[in-house]
Amino acid sequence: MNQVASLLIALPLISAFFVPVLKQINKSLIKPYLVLITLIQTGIAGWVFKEVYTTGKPIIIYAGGWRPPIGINLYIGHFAALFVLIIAVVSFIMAIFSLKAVTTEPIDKYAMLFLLLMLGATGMIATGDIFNLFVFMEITAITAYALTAYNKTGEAAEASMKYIVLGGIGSSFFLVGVALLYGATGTLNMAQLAELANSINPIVAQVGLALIIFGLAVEAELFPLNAWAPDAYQAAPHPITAMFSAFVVKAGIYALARLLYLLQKASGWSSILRLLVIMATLTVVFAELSALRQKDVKRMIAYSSIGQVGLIALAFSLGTQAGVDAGVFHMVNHAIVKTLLFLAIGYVGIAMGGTTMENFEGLGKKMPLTALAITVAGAATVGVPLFNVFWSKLRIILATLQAGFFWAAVLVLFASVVEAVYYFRLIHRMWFMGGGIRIKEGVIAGILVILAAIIILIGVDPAPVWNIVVKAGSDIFNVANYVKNVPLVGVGS
Amino acid sequence: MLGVFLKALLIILYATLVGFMFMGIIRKVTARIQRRIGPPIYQPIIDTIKFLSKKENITHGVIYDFGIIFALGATILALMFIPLGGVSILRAYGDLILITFLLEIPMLGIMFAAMSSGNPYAGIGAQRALLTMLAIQVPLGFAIVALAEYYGTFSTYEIVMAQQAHGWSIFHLPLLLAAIAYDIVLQAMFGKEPFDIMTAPGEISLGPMVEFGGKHMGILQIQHAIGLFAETLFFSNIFLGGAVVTTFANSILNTLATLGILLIKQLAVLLLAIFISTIFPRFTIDQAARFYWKWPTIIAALGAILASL
Amino acid sequence: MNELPIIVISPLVAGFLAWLLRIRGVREIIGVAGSLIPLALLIKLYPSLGERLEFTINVAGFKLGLMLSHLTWVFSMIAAVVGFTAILGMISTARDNWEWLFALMSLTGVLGVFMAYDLITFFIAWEIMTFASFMMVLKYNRHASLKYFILSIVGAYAMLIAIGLIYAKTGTLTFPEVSVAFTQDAMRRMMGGSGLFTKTETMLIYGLFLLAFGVKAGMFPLHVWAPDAYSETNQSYTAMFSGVLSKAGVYGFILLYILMYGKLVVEFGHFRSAPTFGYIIAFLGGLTIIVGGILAALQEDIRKLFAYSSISQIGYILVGLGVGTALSIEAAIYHAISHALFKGLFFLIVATLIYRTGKTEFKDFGGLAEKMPYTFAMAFIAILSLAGIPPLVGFASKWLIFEAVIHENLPILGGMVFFGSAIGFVYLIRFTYAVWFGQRPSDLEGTKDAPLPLAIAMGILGALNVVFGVAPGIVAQELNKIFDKPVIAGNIWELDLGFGRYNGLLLTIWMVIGVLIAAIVYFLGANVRRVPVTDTYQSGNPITMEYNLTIRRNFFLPLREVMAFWLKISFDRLYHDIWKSIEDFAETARNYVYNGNVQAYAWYLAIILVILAAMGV
Amino acid sequence: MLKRALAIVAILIIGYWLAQGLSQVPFGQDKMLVSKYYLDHVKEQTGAVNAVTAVVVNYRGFDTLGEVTVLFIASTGVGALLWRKKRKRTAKTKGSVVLTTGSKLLFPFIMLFGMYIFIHGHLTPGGGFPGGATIATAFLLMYMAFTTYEISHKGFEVTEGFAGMGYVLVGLIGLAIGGYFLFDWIWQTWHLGTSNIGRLFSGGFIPVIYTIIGIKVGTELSGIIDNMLKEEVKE
Amino acid sequence: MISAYYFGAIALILIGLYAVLVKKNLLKILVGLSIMETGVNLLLISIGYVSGKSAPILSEGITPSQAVDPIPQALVLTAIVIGVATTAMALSVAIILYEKYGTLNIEEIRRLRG
Repeated sequence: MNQVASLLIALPLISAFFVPVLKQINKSLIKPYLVLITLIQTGIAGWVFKEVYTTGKPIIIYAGGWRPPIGINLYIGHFAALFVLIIAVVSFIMAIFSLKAVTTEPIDKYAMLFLLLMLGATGMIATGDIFNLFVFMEITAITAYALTAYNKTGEAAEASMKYIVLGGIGSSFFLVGVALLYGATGTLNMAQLAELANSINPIVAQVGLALIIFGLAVEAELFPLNAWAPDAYQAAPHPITAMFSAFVVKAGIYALARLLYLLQKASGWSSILRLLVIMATLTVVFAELSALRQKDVKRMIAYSSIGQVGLIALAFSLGTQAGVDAGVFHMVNHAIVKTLLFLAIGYVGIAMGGTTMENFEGLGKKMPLTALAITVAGAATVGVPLFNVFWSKLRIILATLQAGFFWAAVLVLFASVVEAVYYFRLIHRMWFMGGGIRIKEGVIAGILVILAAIIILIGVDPAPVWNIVVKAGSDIFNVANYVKNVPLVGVGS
Repeated sequence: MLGVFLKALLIILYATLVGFMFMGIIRKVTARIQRRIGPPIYQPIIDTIKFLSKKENITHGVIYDFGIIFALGATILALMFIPLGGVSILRAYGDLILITFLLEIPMLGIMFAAMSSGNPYAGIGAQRALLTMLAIQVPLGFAIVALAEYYGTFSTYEIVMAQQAHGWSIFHLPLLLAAIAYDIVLQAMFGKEPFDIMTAPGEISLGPMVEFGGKHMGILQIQHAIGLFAETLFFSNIFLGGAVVTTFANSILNTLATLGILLIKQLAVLLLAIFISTIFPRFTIDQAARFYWKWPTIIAALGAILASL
Repeated sequence: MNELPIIVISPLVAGFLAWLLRIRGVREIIGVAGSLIPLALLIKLYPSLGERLEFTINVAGFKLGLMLSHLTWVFSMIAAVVGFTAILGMISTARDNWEWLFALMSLTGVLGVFMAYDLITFFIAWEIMTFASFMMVLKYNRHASLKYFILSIVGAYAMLIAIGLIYAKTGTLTFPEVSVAFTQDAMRRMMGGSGLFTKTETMLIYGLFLLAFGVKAGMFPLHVWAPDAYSETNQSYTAMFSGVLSKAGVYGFILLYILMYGKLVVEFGHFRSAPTFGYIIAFLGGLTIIVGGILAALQEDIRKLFAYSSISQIGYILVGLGVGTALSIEAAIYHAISHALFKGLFFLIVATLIYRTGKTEFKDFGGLAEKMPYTFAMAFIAILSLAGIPPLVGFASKWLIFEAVIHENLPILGGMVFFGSAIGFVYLIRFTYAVWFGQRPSDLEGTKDAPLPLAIAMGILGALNVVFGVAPGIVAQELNKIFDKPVIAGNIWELDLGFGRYNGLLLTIWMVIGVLIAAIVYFLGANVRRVPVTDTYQSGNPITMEYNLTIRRNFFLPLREVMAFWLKISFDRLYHDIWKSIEDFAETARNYVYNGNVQAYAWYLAIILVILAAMGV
Repeated sequence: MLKRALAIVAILIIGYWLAQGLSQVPFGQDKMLVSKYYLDHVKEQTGAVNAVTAVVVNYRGFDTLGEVTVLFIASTGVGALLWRKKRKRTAKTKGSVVLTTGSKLLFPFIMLFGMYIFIHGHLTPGGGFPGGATIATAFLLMYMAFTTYEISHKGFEVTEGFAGMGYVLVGLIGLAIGGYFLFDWIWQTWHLGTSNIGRLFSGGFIPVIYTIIGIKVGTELSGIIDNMLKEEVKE
Repeated sequence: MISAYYFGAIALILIGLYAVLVKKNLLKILVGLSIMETGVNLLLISIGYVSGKSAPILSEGITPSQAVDPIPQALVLTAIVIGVATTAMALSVAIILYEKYGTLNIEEIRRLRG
C-alpha cells in the first residue's frame, strides 16, 4: 500500500508528459490543469505526511521491487514527508499565482518545466541513492536553468548562463565525488554507504566527501559559491523565484546535510564541518550586507533569502542535534515567509509594473493588504517575537553558542541587525512615504493574508510545528536510525 | 504645643532682627572701607517698614505674589531646621542635605515671581542667578560630602555635638579645605562681589529684583535678612563648632550665652565676606563658572577625598 | 485560573482589537480597558504577594515563566499606572489606530519584562517592547527610529549572546537556577578551584549585559537614541516610553545583581565599599547625570529638553544601583518610581501643550500660565518634584540617593549627584520661564486648557507626586518588603536611616506655617493693582507688544560658552560615522564580490576547491 | 597573463589533490559489491543478457526515468527559450543533387538501424539512447540536405508526450500488478520469454521500454535540432 | 602509482576547468564544461574497469566472473545524457545572449551585478 507514495514522482511526470497532448486539445486549459495537478499532488503529499506521522515509520519505496542496495529506494522519512508537503503546497500556491503572473509564451512549456521543477525537488528530498540524488539534482538544476531564462530577456539569459556555468562545474565535481565513493565501497545506496563509511580509505573518504559537499554547496548557495543566486532570483518569473527560495535551495541544503551526517564516520569530517560553518557565516554576513542598499526590492529579498539559507546551513553544520532541529525549524519558517514575500513582491511587481523601490512608495495606501503581509513577513524575517522566525533564529543562536562558535553567533547577529535596517526602511517606505488611491486586490491578497496569519499563529504558539520539526530533525541527525529503517539485503560474498 | 509655636516665633523675630542688623553692618562696613560714613545700622529696618507701608502696590499676577510668599515661607522653614544652640525646634531633623536644599528653595520662589513679571532684566537676572547656583553647586556638594563622610552622619545637630567633643571642624585638615571652599561659595550665596553678577545693580538694575516694589520688596527684605542669618548660622554650625553652652544652671542664661557665641561666629563669617566683596571686582558669569569649577572644586574635592579615607 | 498571563497579555489583545475595528470611540474604550485590566489585577493580587505567584508554560521546548514578587510587583505597578495614564492621554492625542496597537503592545512587553521568570521570557518581552516602541517612532521620523532600533537591537542581541553563553554553560534559563549556578561557581572560585566561567567569560557576559541594559536605560555613552526617539513620537506615549520603558533597563541592572552578584564580586572584587562592577555602573550613571543635564539645559525644543532630562534622571537611578548596598538599591528603586511619576507627568504636560498649541520650540511659547491654569498647576508640581523640592516625591527619593551614596564614602559620585540636582533647577527654570511666563505671543491668545482625558491623567500623576512626597514611608515600607528587612526605618511619614532622617509631614506642616506667616505679612500690606506685562521698568523707554520682552532663544548662552570644548565631543556623530562606514563597506564589498562576471564567480569555485585541496593534502 | 598562471597553479593543486584521492582507488582491480550480485542474477532476474542494459532499465530503472526526464526537459527548455512568434529555416545554399538523393536513399536505412539498436538493447551494446540518437541523425541529415525540410512539430511533440506517458504507464502498471513502481511485470509476473534468454523475445519489459525511449529520444533530439536550426523572421 | 586512464580523466577535467577559468568567449567556456563532463565520464568508466575482463554481456562463453563492473557504465550512460541536456540548454541560452547583447564575451555580459 505504501508503494502508492511513488505517485509523488509518477504523477508530476506523467502529467508533464501529458501537457503537449493537452496543448493540442485546448491551449487555454493548461494553466487550470497546472493548478489541478498541483492540488492532487498536495493531496497525495498530505496523505503521505499523515501516514508517516501517524505510523511513525518512514515509507520506503522500492523502485522495480528490488530491495536496497540492489535497486533504488526512496526514503520518505519524517523530514521528507514534511518537506514534500511544503513543496506541494508552495507549488500549488504558485500555480494559482501563475494564472495571473505568467503571460509569456509558450505556456505549455512553462507548465511542463514547472511540474518538473516540483518533481526534481521532491525527488532530491525523497531519494535514498546517491547517484539518483545526482540525477534529480540535475533535473532540478536544468529545469531551473530553463525557467530562469524563461522571460527571454537579456538579463534572464545572463542569469541563466551564470547558473549553468557554476552549476555545471558543481555537478561535475559532485559526480567525481560519487565516483570516488563508489570506487571505494562498490555501492551507491546511502544507507549502505553510511554503514561502510568508517571502513573507507581515509584519503578517498575525505576527497570524496569534500567534492560531494562542494557540489551540493553550489546548489545550496553557500558563499562564495552563491554568486549565481541573486541574478537568478531577480531574473526568473515571480512564481519561480518563490519556488527557488522556498524549496529548490532547501532541497540542496537538505541533501548536503543528509550526506554530511550519513558520512560522519568518514575521516576529515570535522574539518569539513568547520569549513562549512565558516562558509555559512560568511554567507549570512555578505548576503545581508549586499541587501543593504539594493534599489530593486526583488533582488533585496533575494539576498535576504540567501542570508536566511546561510543561517540554515550554519545550523546544519554545527553537528549537534539542537542545531539540526533549529535548522529544520528555520527551513519551515523561512519557506513560509519567503513564499509570502516573493508572492507579494511579484504581485506588486505585476500591479505596479516593476519591483524597484519607487514602486513600493505608498503601497500602504494603494494595496493595504499586500503591504500588511509584506510588513508581517519583514518583521518576521528580522526575528521579532510573536512571529515564527523569531523562535527558529533564537534556537539557532543558542545552538551555535552551545556548539562553541561564539564568533559565528556574533557575526550572524550583526548581519540580522543589518537585515532589520533594510526591512524597516522598506516598511517605512511602504506606509509613510508617497500615497495613492486604493487598488482592488484579488485572490492573491487573500492567500497573502492567510500566509501572514500562519506566520503569526506559529509565532504565538510554535509548539505544534516544533514537535513535528523535532521528529524531522532527528530523522536527519540520527543516522543509526536511518540505516536501521532501510532494510538492506546482504549482497556479494 | 503652643510653646513650640511661641519659641518658633521668637526665633524668627530674633533671626529677622539680627539679619537686618547684619544688612546694616554690611552697608556700614563697606562704607567705612570706602572712606564714607554710611547709613546707621538700623537703616534696613526703616527701609523695610517704609516698603511694607506703601499705600499702593502693583502685581503681575498670582505667581508674582505667591513666589514672594513662597520664598519667605521657605526661608523660615530652612531656619527652623538649623540648630540654634539648644533652642531650635526641628534640629533632630536638621539634615545636611535637607538644609542645603531648603536654602536654595527661596531663590526658586524669587525666580518664579521675577520671571512672571516678564521683565527682560529679570529674565537675565534669573539666568545668571541659576548659572551661579550651578557653578557653586559643585564645590558646595563636595564640601557637604566631606562633612558627612568625616562625621559619618548627616544630622547637623550631631555634627555640632561632635565638634563640642573634638574641636571645630576647621581644625581638621579635610574639613578645613571644605570650609575654605564653602566660604567662597558663601560669597555667591550672599550675592556679594565678586559673584554678584545676578544682581548687577548698575548693569541690569538688580536683575531679579528689578520689578519688585512696595510690600513685595519689603517681604523680600525680610527674606533676605533671615536668609543672611540662616546661612551664616549654618556655616558657623558646621564649621565653626556652633555653640551649645551648658555651663550655667539657668537655661535662659545658657541660651543667651549660646546665642552670643553664635552671633560672634556669624559676625566673623559675615565680616570675612564683606572684606572679600569690597576688594574684589565683579566676575562675569562664565568667569564665575570657570573659577568655581577650578579652585574651590579642587579644594573641596580634595577635602572630600581626604575625609572619605 | 492564573491572573499573571492575563496581566501581561490583556493590553496586547486590547491593542489588537482596537487596531482591528477602527471605529473611533470604541477603540478608545477598548484601549483604556486593556491598560486598566493589568492595573486592577495587580492591585487585586497585592494581598497574596506573600505566597509566590508563578505561571509557567512549555512552549516549543522552552519553559516560559511569569512571576510576581514584591520587586516585580513594584515595577509592574509603575508600568501599569503610568501606562494607564499615558493611554488616557492618547485618547486625545492618538491619530491612527495602529498607534493604539503598538502603544499597548509595548505595555505588554514592559510588563512581560518586569514579570519574567526566566531569561527567554525576559528576552522575548524585551524584544516585543523594543519593536513596539520602535514602530511608534517609525512614522514620525525614520532616522530617529532607526537609530533607536539599531542601538537597542544591538543591545538586545548582546543580551541574547550573554543568555546563550549562560545557557551553554549552565544548561538552564530560569532565574533561580541561574543565580544558584553562579553562586556555586563563585563559591568554587573562592575555594580556589576553577569555576564554570572563566574570568574573561564572566567579564564578557557582564559587558554584554551592561551594553544591553545600558542602551535601554539610556546610559552614557549609549544615550544618543533617547533624545530623538523620545521627542519624535506621540507625546502621551512618551510618558510611558520615558517613564516606564527606560525602567526596563534599570530593572535589568537589578537582575544583574540577582543573578550574578556573588560571581561578579568574586571575580572583580570591591572598589572601596562598592563592588567594582557596580561602581562602573554608578560612575557611568554619574556621567549620564551631568551630560544629560547640561544638554537638557541647552535645548531649544521642549520635547528634547525633557528627553535629556529623563536621561539625566536615569543617571541617578544607576548611581543608586551601582553603589550596591541594600539602602542604595532601595533608593534607586524609589527614584525609579518618582521619576516615572514626575517624568510621566511632564510628558503629559508637553503632550497637552503640543496638542493645544501645535508648537514645540521654546521660541514660540510664552505666558501660558494664565491661559492654562490647570496644566500650569500640574507643571508646578512636576517642576518642584523633579527639582527635588520638599515635600514632593522627587525630593524623598533624591535625598535617599544622596544619603546612600555619600554614606558609602564615595565622594566623586556625591559631587556628581550634587551637580545633577543643580542642573535640574537650571533647565526646569528655563522651561518655566519660556513656556509659562512673560509675554504671550499673539497667536496663543486663544489657547484652551487641557482636554479632559489628559487632565485626568495629569491629575492622577500629580496627586501621586504629592502623596508619596508627604508620606514617603508608604513607598519605603513597600521597598523594605523586597529585602524583607527594615532597611529604611520610620513610619509612613518618616524615613529614618540612622545617620539621617526626613519627615515629610513635619516638613509640610512647617512649610505651611512659614508660608502662612509670610502670607500674613503680605496681606497686612495694602492691596495690589494688576498691571500688564508691558508696564515694567524699561529704563524709561516706553514699549508695546511689538517688543519681544522674553528671552526665548539661547537662554543659557553663557553655559554654552563655558562648555564649548566639551560640546564638541559627540558620540552621536561617532556612531553615525561607524554606521556610515559599514554601509559604504557593504556597498564596495558587494560591487566587488558580485561583480557580474561569471568567470570571477568560477574563480570563487576554484578557490574553494583549492582550499579543500589544501585541507585534504 | 597572471590569470593564466594562477589558473595553472590552481588546477595543478586541484589535480594533485584528485590524484591523491584516486591513487587510493587502485585501477583495474575488482571492487564490485552490488555489481557482483547483478552479474550473478541478471539472467534469471531480468532475462537480459546485457548486464548494463539490465542495470539501466531494470535494477536502476529509476535513474533512467530521470534521465529520460532530463532529456525531455532539455527539449522543452530549448523549445521554451527559442520560442518565437514565427520562425522558419533560413538556409541559403541548396544541397547538390548527389547529396539530396543520397540522403533520401539513406534515410530509411538509418531509421532502420536505429530501431535495430534499441530493439536489441537487452542483447547487444546500445539501447534506447543510442538508437534514438541514430534516428535523430537521420532527421539531421534531411535538415542538412534540404533547405526547406521541416518535421511536423505537432506530431513530434505529441509522440514525445505519449512516449513519456507510455514509460510512466508501464511503471504504474508495474505498481498495479506487482505492487512496485517500475516493477518488471512482463518478466516476473507473466514470465514471458523465460525459455529463450539471449534471443530477441526475452528480457521482460526492457525491449518495450527501450522502444519507448528510442522513439522519445529520437523525437526529442530532432526537436532540439529543429529548434536550433530555425530562426526568427520579423514581418 | 596512478594509472594512465585516471591521469587522462583528471587531465580532461582540469583542461575543462582551465578553459572555464581563462577563456573569455562564452562558447569556449561551454566547451570547457563539456570537456569536464567527458573527463568525469571517463573517470567513471575507468573506475569500473577490471583488468583482463570483458564487457558485461553474458552471451555465450562469458560467465559473470569474467565481466567488468556494469554499474559505472550504466551511470555513464545517464551522465552523458545529462551532459547533452545541459549543453543544449547552455547553447540555446547563448543564442539568446547573442541576440540581446550582440556579443559572447563574458566580460561584457554583466548587466546583473552588485
